[in-house]
Amino acid sequence: MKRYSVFAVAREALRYHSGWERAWRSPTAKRHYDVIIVGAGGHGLATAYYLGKNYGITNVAVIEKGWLGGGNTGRNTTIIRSNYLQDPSAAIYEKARGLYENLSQDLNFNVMFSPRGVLMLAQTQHEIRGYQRTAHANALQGVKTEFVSPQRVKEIVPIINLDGPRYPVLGALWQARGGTARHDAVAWGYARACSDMGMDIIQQCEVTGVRVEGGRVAGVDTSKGPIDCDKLGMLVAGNASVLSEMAGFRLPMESVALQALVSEPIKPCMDVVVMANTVHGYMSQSDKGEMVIGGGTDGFNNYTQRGSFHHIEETVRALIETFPMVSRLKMLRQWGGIVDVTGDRSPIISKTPVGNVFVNCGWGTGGFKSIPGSGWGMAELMATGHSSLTEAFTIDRFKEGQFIDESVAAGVAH
Amino acid sequence: MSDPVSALNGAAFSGIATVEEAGLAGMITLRGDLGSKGLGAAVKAATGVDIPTANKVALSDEGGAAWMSPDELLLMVPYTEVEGKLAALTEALAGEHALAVNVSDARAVFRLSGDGARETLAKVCPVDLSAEAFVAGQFRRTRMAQVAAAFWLDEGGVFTIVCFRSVADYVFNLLSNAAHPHSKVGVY
Amino acid sequence: MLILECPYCGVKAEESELHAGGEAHLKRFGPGSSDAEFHDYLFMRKNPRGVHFERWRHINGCGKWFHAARCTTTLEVFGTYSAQTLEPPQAIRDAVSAKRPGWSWRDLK
Amino acid sequence: MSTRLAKQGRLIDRSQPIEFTFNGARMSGYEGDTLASALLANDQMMMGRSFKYHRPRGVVASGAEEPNALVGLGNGDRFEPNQRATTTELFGGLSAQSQNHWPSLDFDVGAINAKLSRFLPAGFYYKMFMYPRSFWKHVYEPIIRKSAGLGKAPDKDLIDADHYEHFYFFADVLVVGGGIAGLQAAKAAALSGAKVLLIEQTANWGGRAPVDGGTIDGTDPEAWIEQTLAELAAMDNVTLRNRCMGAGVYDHGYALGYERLSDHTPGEPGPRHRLWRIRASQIVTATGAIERPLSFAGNDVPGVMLAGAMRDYVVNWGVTPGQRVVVVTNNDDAYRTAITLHKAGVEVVRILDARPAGGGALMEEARQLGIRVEPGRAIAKVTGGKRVTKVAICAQDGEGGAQEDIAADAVAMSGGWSPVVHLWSHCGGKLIWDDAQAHFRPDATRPPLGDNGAGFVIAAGSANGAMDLSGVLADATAAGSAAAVAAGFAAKDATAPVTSENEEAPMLPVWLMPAKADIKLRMKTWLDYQNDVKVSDVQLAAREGYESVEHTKRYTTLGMATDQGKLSNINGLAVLADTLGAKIPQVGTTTFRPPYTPISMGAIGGEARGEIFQPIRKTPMHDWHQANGADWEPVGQWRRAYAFVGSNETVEQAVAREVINTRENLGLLDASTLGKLIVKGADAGRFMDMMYTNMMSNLKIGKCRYGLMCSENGFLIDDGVVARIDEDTWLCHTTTGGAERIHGHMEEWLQTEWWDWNVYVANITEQLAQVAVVGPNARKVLEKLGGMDVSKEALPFMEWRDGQIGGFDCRAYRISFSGELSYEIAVPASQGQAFWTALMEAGKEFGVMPYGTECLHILRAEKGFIMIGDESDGTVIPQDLGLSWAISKKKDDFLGKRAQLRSHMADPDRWQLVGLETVDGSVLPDGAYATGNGVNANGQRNVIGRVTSTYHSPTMNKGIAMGLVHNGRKRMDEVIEFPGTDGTIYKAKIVDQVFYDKEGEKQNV
Repeated sequence: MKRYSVFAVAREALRYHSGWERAWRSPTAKRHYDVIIVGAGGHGLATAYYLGKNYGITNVAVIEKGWLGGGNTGRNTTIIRSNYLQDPSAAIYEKARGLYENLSQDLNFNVMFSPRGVLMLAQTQHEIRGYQRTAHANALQGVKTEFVSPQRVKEIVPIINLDGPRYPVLGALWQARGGTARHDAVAWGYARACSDMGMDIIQQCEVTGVRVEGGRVAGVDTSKGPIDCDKLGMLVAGNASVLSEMAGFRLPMESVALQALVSEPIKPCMDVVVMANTVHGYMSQSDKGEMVIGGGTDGFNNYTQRGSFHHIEETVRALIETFPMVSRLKMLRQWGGIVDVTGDRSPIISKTPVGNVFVNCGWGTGGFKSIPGSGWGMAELMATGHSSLTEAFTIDRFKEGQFIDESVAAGVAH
Repeated sequence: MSDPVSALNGAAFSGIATVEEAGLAGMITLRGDLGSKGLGAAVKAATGVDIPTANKVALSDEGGAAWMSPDELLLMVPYTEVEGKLAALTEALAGEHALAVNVSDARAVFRLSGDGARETLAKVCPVDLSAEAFVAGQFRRTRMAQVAAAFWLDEGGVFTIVCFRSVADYVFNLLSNAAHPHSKVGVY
Repeated sequence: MLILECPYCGVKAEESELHAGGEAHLKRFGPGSSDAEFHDYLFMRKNPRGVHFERWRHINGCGKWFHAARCTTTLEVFGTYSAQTLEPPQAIRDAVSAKRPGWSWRDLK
Repeated sequence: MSTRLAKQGRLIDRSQPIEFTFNGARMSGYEGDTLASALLANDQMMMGRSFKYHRPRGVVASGAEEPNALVGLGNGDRFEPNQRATTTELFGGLSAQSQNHWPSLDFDVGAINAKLSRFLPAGFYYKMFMYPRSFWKHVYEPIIRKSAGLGKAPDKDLIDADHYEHFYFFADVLVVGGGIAGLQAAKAAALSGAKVLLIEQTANWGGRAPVDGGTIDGTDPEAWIEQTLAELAAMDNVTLRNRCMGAGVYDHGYALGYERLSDHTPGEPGPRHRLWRIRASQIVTATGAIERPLSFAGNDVPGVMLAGAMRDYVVNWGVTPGQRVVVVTNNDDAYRTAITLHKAGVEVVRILDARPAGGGALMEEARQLGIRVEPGRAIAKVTGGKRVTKVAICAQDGEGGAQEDIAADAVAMSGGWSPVVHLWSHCGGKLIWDDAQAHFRPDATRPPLGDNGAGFVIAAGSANGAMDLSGVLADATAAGSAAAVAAGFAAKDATAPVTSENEEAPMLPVWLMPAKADIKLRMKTWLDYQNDVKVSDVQLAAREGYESVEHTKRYTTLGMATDQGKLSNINGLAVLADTLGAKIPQVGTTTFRPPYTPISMGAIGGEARGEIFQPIRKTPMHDWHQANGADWEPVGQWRRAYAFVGSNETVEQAVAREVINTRENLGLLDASTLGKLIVKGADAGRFMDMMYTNMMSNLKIGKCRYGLMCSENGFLIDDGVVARIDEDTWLCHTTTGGAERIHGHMEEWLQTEWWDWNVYVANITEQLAQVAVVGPNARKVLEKLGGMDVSKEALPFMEWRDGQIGGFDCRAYRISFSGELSYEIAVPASQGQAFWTALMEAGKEFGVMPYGTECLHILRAEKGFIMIGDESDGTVIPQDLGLSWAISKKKDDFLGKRAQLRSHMADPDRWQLVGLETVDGSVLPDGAYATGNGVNANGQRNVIGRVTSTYHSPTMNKGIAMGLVHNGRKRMDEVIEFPGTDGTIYKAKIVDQVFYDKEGEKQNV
């Protein structure tokens, strides 16, 4: 693989960039792989990458029905944080955040991880207690966060209005090393690295069936023909239910639309990510200058990648209340993604009733920030049969009544 | 007993439409079998009207009844007579499965009148308020911006709006804002 | 922004007047049921690409819960009906069959 | 130079001059000008700088598709960045600033990027800036951010001086676009009697037709437009709205209209924008077409303009962008521009027609006028820095070896026209590729589907690919009638007007000019003007494997600028397809998302700001609290007094005072927010037994019982005191947040599970004002007010009575959440304030003081009572809280019972509620966790418990707390450690959670 660097760019410039090679090959599928990963989104590609990097498993195919990174990886609001309350969540999100710190160097692809800091506003007494609880938990989980005063909030975010008539800002949970990254680049960087390890990324290839023989999967049928495998990993946000039914088991999950929007680009005016959960809105500014804004999910099953406009209205008015100047900006584009939501709104990363099939799904609104940690743990689970990062996220927890509920500390997962 | 006071003491605003708090009104929530003869008679006795059909209000000089749902009516009676009417109702309905409770103080009532009344309401309610679509005698429970509300239109072209007492301030400010003197839409 | 006709009051309500309540026709399992039965009752939800029977409440309206048959990929509404039924009534099933031949739900076709 | 012409300008009123400023310079225009036309009239061709290379940018279009001419508009609390000059109506005093440059438009340091452009190809930032790691956040990113972004951000303290509103409108047929197609479609639909709404984004009706010529029904288009408009205005089933853009189409016939009421008259009273929330049975998109640029080197130099736009400036505003104009085209339409310019006295130095055989009738007309036309020719390169100076001509079918240089100051280009398919596509409408016109147009067989599964959008006119006058009007007529029929109206035979115009020769797709342009030229050939995406960038992306159109878009940022690719998408797709050796339809388009052009956040937020941002619920005593020092706390939508703060004390001091006074004398709490639900019916008892974990059916009339509610999943969701009113009636108190939630919860079970049970529920929360009268003197003050017997005998603990107190009809409950002698008294809400006042008066001699929620919390914590939301958080079951006594063993079912039998919940080895007492009397920090030994498999400290409530107890003058501790009830007196976030380790002893009056004597006197 030709390494990327400022020198490479300069060298290529002299020959009008005629010498760049493909970021990833587009091979035709072999008949058999040790591992097939369904879904070339961030989670699928990261899983493949760590299977190769950590366990030397490189006879891997990553199958994608559309184009790689084209699902929720390419349509989220790129927030990265790990200030979660429950131990299992904090563990996997902090693992992910830590990996993000070095991901550009690791992949030799600039994913623009920007640890600019994430601020979660406390606007009720209940939220204050919730975030103070989270801060205490984080301290013991090795996650660096602190509860900061309204004055500190104003220093960090000059455009904020601390005393809106409805919900004054009473403080905030601050994670200085949280931030954002360039979402497409994460998928592309992993894809390039996987391809470089000899893995096959097969796009425009839809899985039409899963062949299960004697309680084990033998392979998958695809729009490009049958492919066999020893192990199968399913990482297909928005399609997990459909795929699992092909394999003969069901998942405790529903798919709903989540929406986001961006403003027109303006010069830098906000250097951090701010989340206001009481009024349901969050915002950051992309490197291009757009204000990137996200809100809540629809309440009904939906596969259209379109949401209802009243959610956009709720989010925007919340942000105008929190950042009055937003009122003079314009919405450039709105879009939706399909997220899978489980019974406790935490993901499932688990073995399945089908022996050699593994599933990673149900990230709800937390998918992007977890990609490297999710891939790391999923790879460990698939390679060794066990991962401390993922064990709490088993499917069985719902039977036992042992939930991983993040909503308890006012911290809505976004 | 001291004099009862309504939520806003008769506040009023005038723009493209006139918004007035109507003061205390006697109101009874009645749940039961709207098809039963006994209930029909009891309602007639209490309000002087027959049970209205779905999404309609029936009005008389001494009160009226609004169709809230297939098993619920909102009865309107003079404020000072609520307890008496309630007792009579309960008495009359003793035999059947029904529930009647006084909700007079749980509500705030507004009158919305003037040329801009339809447009004012159409700014905050997802309802077709054109003259063809919303006619006198019609009753609608819906969302008014961010709170639940119900309203009907009378022969005089006046809307009567009912909401919860605790949000009377919000609804008054909301309607006053929507009735801004320079905000006529010009379609109704 | 969906519109659904409430079968109780006949109002064509828009989504902001409604509250979505998830899969319809769930059978309650209480004490005496197996862990598996109880788990499926609480958490296992149909999540089809296509015909979905679901619950809605006309919350900013007559307050009644009702059921809807809806397509999750086109958002087409085949019909709405009473919440006091254990399975989709024949009329609704016919409406679905007319638009989505070959659909199935539990043991219904 | 660009100047105002002596004649022409159908939209301007030369008798109404207007003064305005651009970058501080005073300029003048006329009523009817856009900012763009006025700037051109003042020879201000250069209007901005590009995003990446900071190249000089001039206006290229005349409407919504403009990517370059963006300015900051207005001052102070009305400043707004990124306003399109082409859609900004000129008004007196307008002040505009150009964007994305420093220090000035003419001299911009950022322009260095242009010099370096060769080193900054598509996606260069993915390949560098990686070392050293820390430099990204601290060096590279700040530089990139500063140079990126367009307009200046509004001031950090800006509070929008304008207000906004929404408006719901219902129509049978919504027609978007007020050009001749929209007018004709609206007319056709309206004739059937359908209710029609016609909206037009600009201030003027008629669209391009008056500029493009021809005749309709024997008259010129302008006359036909006026007449049709008059006809529509006269129909009372038609609503017309200009300055109202169709912003988006959503599911089930929902559409957004973005009406700009006072952008052209800023400061005028009334709303600035009105967002129309339209629900239509059918939507006709008569949104017109957008001209495509041609891809030749230097096509971004100021002075290079779309041919149609240049024609608009001459005909509509009497402005010519140049004096010596070269016209370059692949179709006949551009000849209209040449002819128009010529007739306006502007020199058209050459028409370069890429088609080997040139054009048709229009070409002949141009030749007749003596304009030199060269078929098969192309532009090799346009030179000029801030203005076109020279055009190098070559053969289209070649590498670009220039054959002639012509001096010129403007270039009019036309690459053909693309239908505006955005609104058709927003909700899933599909497109087909039209080879003849070389554009995507709506595929009528695959429209967006409505709630009934049928299509609800119909495209009309040039938005549907009909490119000539007769075609447009015929298509519009059909579309209007079809929409009416689909909306359920009988079709009236609307007839399309008779038209005449020049026959046009077929256009020739030209995606690169010249066809074999070399890399040096391709690196200067722009596709996306604002984002600086060039032909070479798209080709690089394709070579690197970014083959999907979405990959290419995201890798190069093609089409991601504020114009969302209105000019660049098709040209970019064509280059991508060509590079991949694929056909354009195979490559496909990116997804069209709302809004059509950016709409203000203010309009989206609507009225919901300031006081009416969200409802604030107020109790009947709210104003009194406000007037008496209430320090407010939002609880759900309610406002409750956290404490009543005196003039010379802190909030903390006030809370302590309230606690002591309530314990020693008399305290009043406004408990009106607590939910009150009536449950009545023959089956009410069994229903209550299902809702509550306790047995409620056997509660005696006149008595009260504390009850718990769990979700079906087993978790504690609410608690409160239940009173048995009569044989078949119960009254349930819920938490403040619980009234609506629990009412809904009950209705849900009654309607969807036990619909055969005879139970009615009513929420009477707001009917009553409820006051907690608490403290040793509670009975004294009630007895002083007089009325019902409130003695221990007549009204024992945990019972209720109806009666009168001080003349107020009331219901008195003898319940206590504080451990003191306590009554809760409910009176009609309309009497609440009077009753409260009476209590305050009568209570003076007994040391009465009001108290707030924090005092309430401390009182209950001292007494060891749990608080929903503190001790419970959605993951806690009653058993954890030592409330097993409130879980009936006799009942074979209640909500949550089955769940609590699951292995994890039935496990005795859980965290249990205990009291916590710091060894040094200090206060445990809120939310602190207790640490066990070692770390878990993920390296996290093992924890054995956490604080759920913690306060300084004024009564005991020490810190008290409750917490959940692993096997806590078996570990009494054990001292455990709670690390604070400040590094301190707090040591606390596990004790009984009841700190105050363990025997319960005080509440039972």
